[in-house]
Amino acid sequence: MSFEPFILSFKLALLTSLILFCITLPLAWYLSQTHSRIKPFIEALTTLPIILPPSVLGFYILWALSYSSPVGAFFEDTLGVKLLFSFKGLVVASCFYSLPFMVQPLQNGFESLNKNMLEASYIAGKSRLTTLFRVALPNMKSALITAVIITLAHTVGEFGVVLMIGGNIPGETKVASVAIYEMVEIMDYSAAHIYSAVMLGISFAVLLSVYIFNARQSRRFGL
Amino acid sequence: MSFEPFILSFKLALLTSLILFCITLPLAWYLSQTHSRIKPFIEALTTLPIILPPSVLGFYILWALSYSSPVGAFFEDTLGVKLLFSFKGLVVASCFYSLPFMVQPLQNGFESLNKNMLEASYIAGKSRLTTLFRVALPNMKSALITAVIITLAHTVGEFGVVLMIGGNIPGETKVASVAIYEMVEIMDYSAAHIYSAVMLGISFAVLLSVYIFNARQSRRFGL
Amino acid sequence: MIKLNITKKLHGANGAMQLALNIDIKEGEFVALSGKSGSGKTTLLRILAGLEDAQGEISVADKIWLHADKSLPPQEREIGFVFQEYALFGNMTIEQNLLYVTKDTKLANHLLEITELKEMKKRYPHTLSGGQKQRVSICRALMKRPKILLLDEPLSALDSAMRTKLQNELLTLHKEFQTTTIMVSHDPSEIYRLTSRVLVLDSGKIINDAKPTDILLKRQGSQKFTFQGELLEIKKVDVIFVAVVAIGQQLVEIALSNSEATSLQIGQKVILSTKAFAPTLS
Amino acid sequence: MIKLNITKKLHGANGAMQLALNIDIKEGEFVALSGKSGSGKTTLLRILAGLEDAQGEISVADKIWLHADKSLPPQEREIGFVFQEYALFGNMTIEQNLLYVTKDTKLANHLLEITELKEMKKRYPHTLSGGQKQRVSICRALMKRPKILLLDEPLSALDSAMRTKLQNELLTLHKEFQTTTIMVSHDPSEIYRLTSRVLVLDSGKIINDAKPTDILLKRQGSQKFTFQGELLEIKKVDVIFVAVVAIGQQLVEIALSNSEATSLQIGQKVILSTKAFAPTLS
Amino acid sequence: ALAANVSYAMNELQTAFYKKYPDTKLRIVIGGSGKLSAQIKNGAPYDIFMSANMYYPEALYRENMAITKPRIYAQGALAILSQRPRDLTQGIKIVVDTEIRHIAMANPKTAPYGKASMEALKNAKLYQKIKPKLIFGDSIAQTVTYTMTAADLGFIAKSALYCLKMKKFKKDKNWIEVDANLYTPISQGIIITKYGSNNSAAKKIYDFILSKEAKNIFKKYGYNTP
Ligand SMILES: Nc1ncnc2c1ncn2[C@@H]1O[C@H](COP(=O)(O)OP(=O)(O)OP(=O)(O)O)[C@@H](O)[C@H]1O
Ligand SMILES: Nc1ncnc2c1ncn2[C@@H]1O[C@H](COP(=O)(O)OP(=O)(O)OP(=O)(O)O)[C@@H](O)[C@H]1O
Ligand SMILES: [Mg+2]
Ligand SMILES: [Mg+2]
Repeated sequence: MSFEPFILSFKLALLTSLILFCITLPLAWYLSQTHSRIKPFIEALTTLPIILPPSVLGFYILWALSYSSPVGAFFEDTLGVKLLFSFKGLVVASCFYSLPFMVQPLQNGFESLNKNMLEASYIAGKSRLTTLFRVALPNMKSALITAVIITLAHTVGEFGVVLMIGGNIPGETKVASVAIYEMVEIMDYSAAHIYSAVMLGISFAVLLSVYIFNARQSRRFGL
Repeated sequence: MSFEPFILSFKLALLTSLILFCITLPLAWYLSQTHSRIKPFIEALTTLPIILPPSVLGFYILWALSYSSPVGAFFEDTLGVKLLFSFKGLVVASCFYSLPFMVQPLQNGFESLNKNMLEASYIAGKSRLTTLFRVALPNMKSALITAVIITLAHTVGEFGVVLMIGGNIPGETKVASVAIYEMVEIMDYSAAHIYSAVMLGISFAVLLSVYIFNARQSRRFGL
Repeated sequence: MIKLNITKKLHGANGAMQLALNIDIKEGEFVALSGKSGSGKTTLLRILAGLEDAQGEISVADKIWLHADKSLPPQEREIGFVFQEYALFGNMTIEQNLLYVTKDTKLANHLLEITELKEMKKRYPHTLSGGQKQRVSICRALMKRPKILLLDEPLSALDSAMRTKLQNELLTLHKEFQTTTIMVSHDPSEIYRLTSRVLVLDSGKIINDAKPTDILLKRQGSQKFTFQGELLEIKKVDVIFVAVVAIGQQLVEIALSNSEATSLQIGQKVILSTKAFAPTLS
Repeated sequence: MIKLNITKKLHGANGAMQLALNIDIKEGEFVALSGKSGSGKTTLLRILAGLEDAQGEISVADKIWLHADKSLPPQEREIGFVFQEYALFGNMTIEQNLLYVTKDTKLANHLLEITELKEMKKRYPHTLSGGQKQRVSICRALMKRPKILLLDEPLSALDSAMRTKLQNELLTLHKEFQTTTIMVSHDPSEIYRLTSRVLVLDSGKIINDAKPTDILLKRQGSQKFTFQGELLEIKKVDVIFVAVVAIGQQLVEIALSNSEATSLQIGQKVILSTKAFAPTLS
Repeated sequence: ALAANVSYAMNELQTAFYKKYPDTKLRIVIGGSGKLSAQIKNGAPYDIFMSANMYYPEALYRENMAITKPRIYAQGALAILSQRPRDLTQGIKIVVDTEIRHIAMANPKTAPYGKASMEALKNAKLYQKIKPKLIFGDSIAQTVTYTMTAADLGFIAKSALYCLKMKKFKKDKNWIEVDANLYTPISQGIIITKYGSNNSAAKKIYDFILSKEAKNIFKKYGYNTP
């Protein structure tokens, strides 16, 4: 049994969550604070990536990123990054389709914050950025955990898009979900069971520790 | 072009969201109110359904629901319901794999409610149930919307599990996502484009109206 | 009517603190709960309301509310509660907040009238000022015509006119329905005006349980008038010194001799006394 | 120093209400803001702090804080703000709440000492009582040694001992740092003790702008003592009637004649006057 | 239930079948052979299973899920496709061309066409040289997609070239057949499932697919027939 697919999977999930977190943080923050008329449009747009079936979405991403499209050409010629059939491409695609799972809980969390608390931070002379990191985020731990956990889990489990634009290259784009899928396809059920069990085991351990940590934390704050 | 797959898709998504909402409401409520030691275990468990790739999950569900398993036998012999390769089965499976998307935002929403407000309702002589529906839920609209929207969207977009246990039977289990997937598989790209566009169009319209409605609502409450 | 004998561990201002109370309250009594900030007043009310657990026993009339591990749920304790932090239902208008408790439009209108909220009954709590929220919270607690009314600093955010008005209203309601009322308050005149008994808490224990008059009355009728006050200012007016003394919410100016003027310090608590001949009321 | 000329539309108690204020406040002044609940006090403070927008202009010293559409962000207005609803940072201990504002451990310890919170500085806001939260909120606002201090009923949830203590503290700090302070308060003696000017708001307009003495002082120095009070009770003691009158937070008992006893009604506002010979302070 | 690659020919097969049996209605379910066989194992309501290989039907037969021994109804042929016109007359050797950076083929583990492609490369002794260029599609359809978008060259089913979309591609410029000697023929098997055992229509279809008439149609779509 090879651990490579698992490592790839978790690397992908972690990277995706991290990047997505950085990207969506300002977006979710903006959405939670604005009353602009375009807010519903942006909200609807950010939900769209999960409407299409993953493999179909993968199909379109494949098109968009291939050299014949301007996006793909730009990445390859200007930035020198080849996205298709590479780990980098997987990260980009994962970020795209996991977007709603990160944005929505974060926005929710921001919206349920006590507004006076944020204002108190501004009055203390702290910038929006400081307020975001030192006041807003620490006071919405459970929203934060939901956002990250759902994104992580969904990225680990997703395989439609990954399979499509990754090309199933061992060590590069053959993540655990794709590996297990392949085993089921060739009816190598016993291997599939083992891999699934390992996957579930590791994930359960990770999830459990996060949730236990969270429970401790909220007890500390006297919630 | 046939609208049947779309109608099936939205029927499936609506039913799934509705059932899931009813099931997870008490669960999320319990999780948000308890400080029990088993809380992190339940939380971790409810997240697991999205860890496995959908088609693999589908494979296991296929097993579990087939006549050779006790679950499947029970449903068929005792309840007289055949779950595999039928719309009912799709609903059951969808509920299972969309579980985390409903539980987590709901739990979050409950946790960010003002505790005194709930207590005020108890003191007013209202039962937990009344409080849940008349005080808790209406005060966490955005969490509610997130839960329902993400579940709806994810169910509409999902095809791995659906394909596996539904068997792609026209009019019964051939939902839009499966239909589009099939078109891509047989390289009928123009049909795939049209179906995708319709799918995105309808979904965008639905999402947009929900978000606009939500924006109106929060303006009404003076938030 | 209310028999309460409970203990509970709290984090006090100086480390662990034991709330240990043994109180009997008669039916229809209006009890004031006073004491330093953090002494356990809110906690006591919450325990009475069934919102917080505690060791010990509570029985009300002939019903047992708390005994060993059995605790009557808040829903079945016929109480009204005004929270220190209002806790209004954000999804309901002011009117709906009241009607949620009991579908009694007449009573709701009556209460809203008294609290001068009638014109704004269709508004949502988020757009209210602090004092307006507090008034809604009081109205809501009264909607159930509760047997026992628990008030946690119910008038703290109100101006004195509104405060007086609501005090009278509370008194009227109290008399009308024979509600047993427990009110947290820091204002002695409010305590005197409303209540028939004061419990003073300190660090979770009752350090004083008396009639308001015993605690507040400074001088029994006498030929000599004596007031406690605070020296606020000494001004020189022409050649004489004038002291400004605050007595309650009123100020008095008193001519001082030179020596007095130099011996007194601003901020000092002073006793103002005068031989009074035939004080008259009018 | 502060020049403010603003208007803002609000939902008042009786429908739409226009907040329209034109105020000049001198540097180092201690201004009291008073007025009925819902008259716009909190809104005024929030506009000053830059938390709410308004039409008009605000300039402070020689800096423009608000002009047309340009508004200086709250971060750059050197203010301290005590919120009516505390608004503490839930993720930080009491101490961290203070140090978040300025990393000045000495000042933090000093403030926590004064407010009797020092022993509990490692605790989180969720476990605090109402009054404790309010004190933390005051400390936090003072941590920046702000040029302008905005206090929204900062002492409403405190017992009178703590209240007096903090009043003195606020006064000391005010004098020490020459802070310009605006405080919402409903308590006349507090207003008199602390402030040099009172603004009374009603329905968004200033209806009174005067010295506290002008508003509060009932009688200028006189040979005749006069107090306003409230008649609480008429008791029969042996053969004479005794009236209990509340003056401020003190009670006085006065012997009444039979005819007086029948003509007076309980709850009535009364004037108590007496010829005083040589009142003395001690 | 039938494998995706047969779907192109299926339209015409269907028309021909309806001509013969106007009263029998066909319901067609398309999917990956692996998935379909897993479903059949668990009682899917498919009467007939037309797989893309012999492996799945044989496995089903072994497990008594099929009532007929798997029979070959067509043999797929392998083709090389390039989106841009190239000189393809050199045959499979084109894969070593330095201009070619990515070569798409179906996953040799899961797809029969992938297995054949791999065999062909190995037999031509080219595999080691071009190993890093390979990208693997999940199915033949995905491989075609890769070929059309991101890869320079792809090993696909010849039958895929007969669908409408692909008519624009020219033999020798865009595609060529891979020398049939380089790989074992891709035999596609058909069975009647246990579910279809009592369905008389199933037998009709089964016979029709194996008939001479159907064979001609398969030939037209680039298959070989036994
Ligand atoms: N967000 C809001 N939107 C509209 N109107 C509001 C909003 N907040 C407050 N108001 C209204 O503006 C008026 C002034 O409110 P403000 O909070 O300034 O009163 P206040 O003087 O501080 O009263 P209190 O002493 O009760 O705290 C009130 O009538 C209130 O209902
Ligand atoms: N959830 C809690 N967990 C532990 N200790 C608490 C909790 N809530 C309050 N306390 C502590 O218990 C003590 C009593 O609190 P309580 O709220 O009853 O005070 P209080 O008398 O109402 O004070 P105030 O007049 O300031 O409202 C305080 O020292 C407080 O810090
Ligand atoms: Mg309290
Ligand atoms: Mg206010």
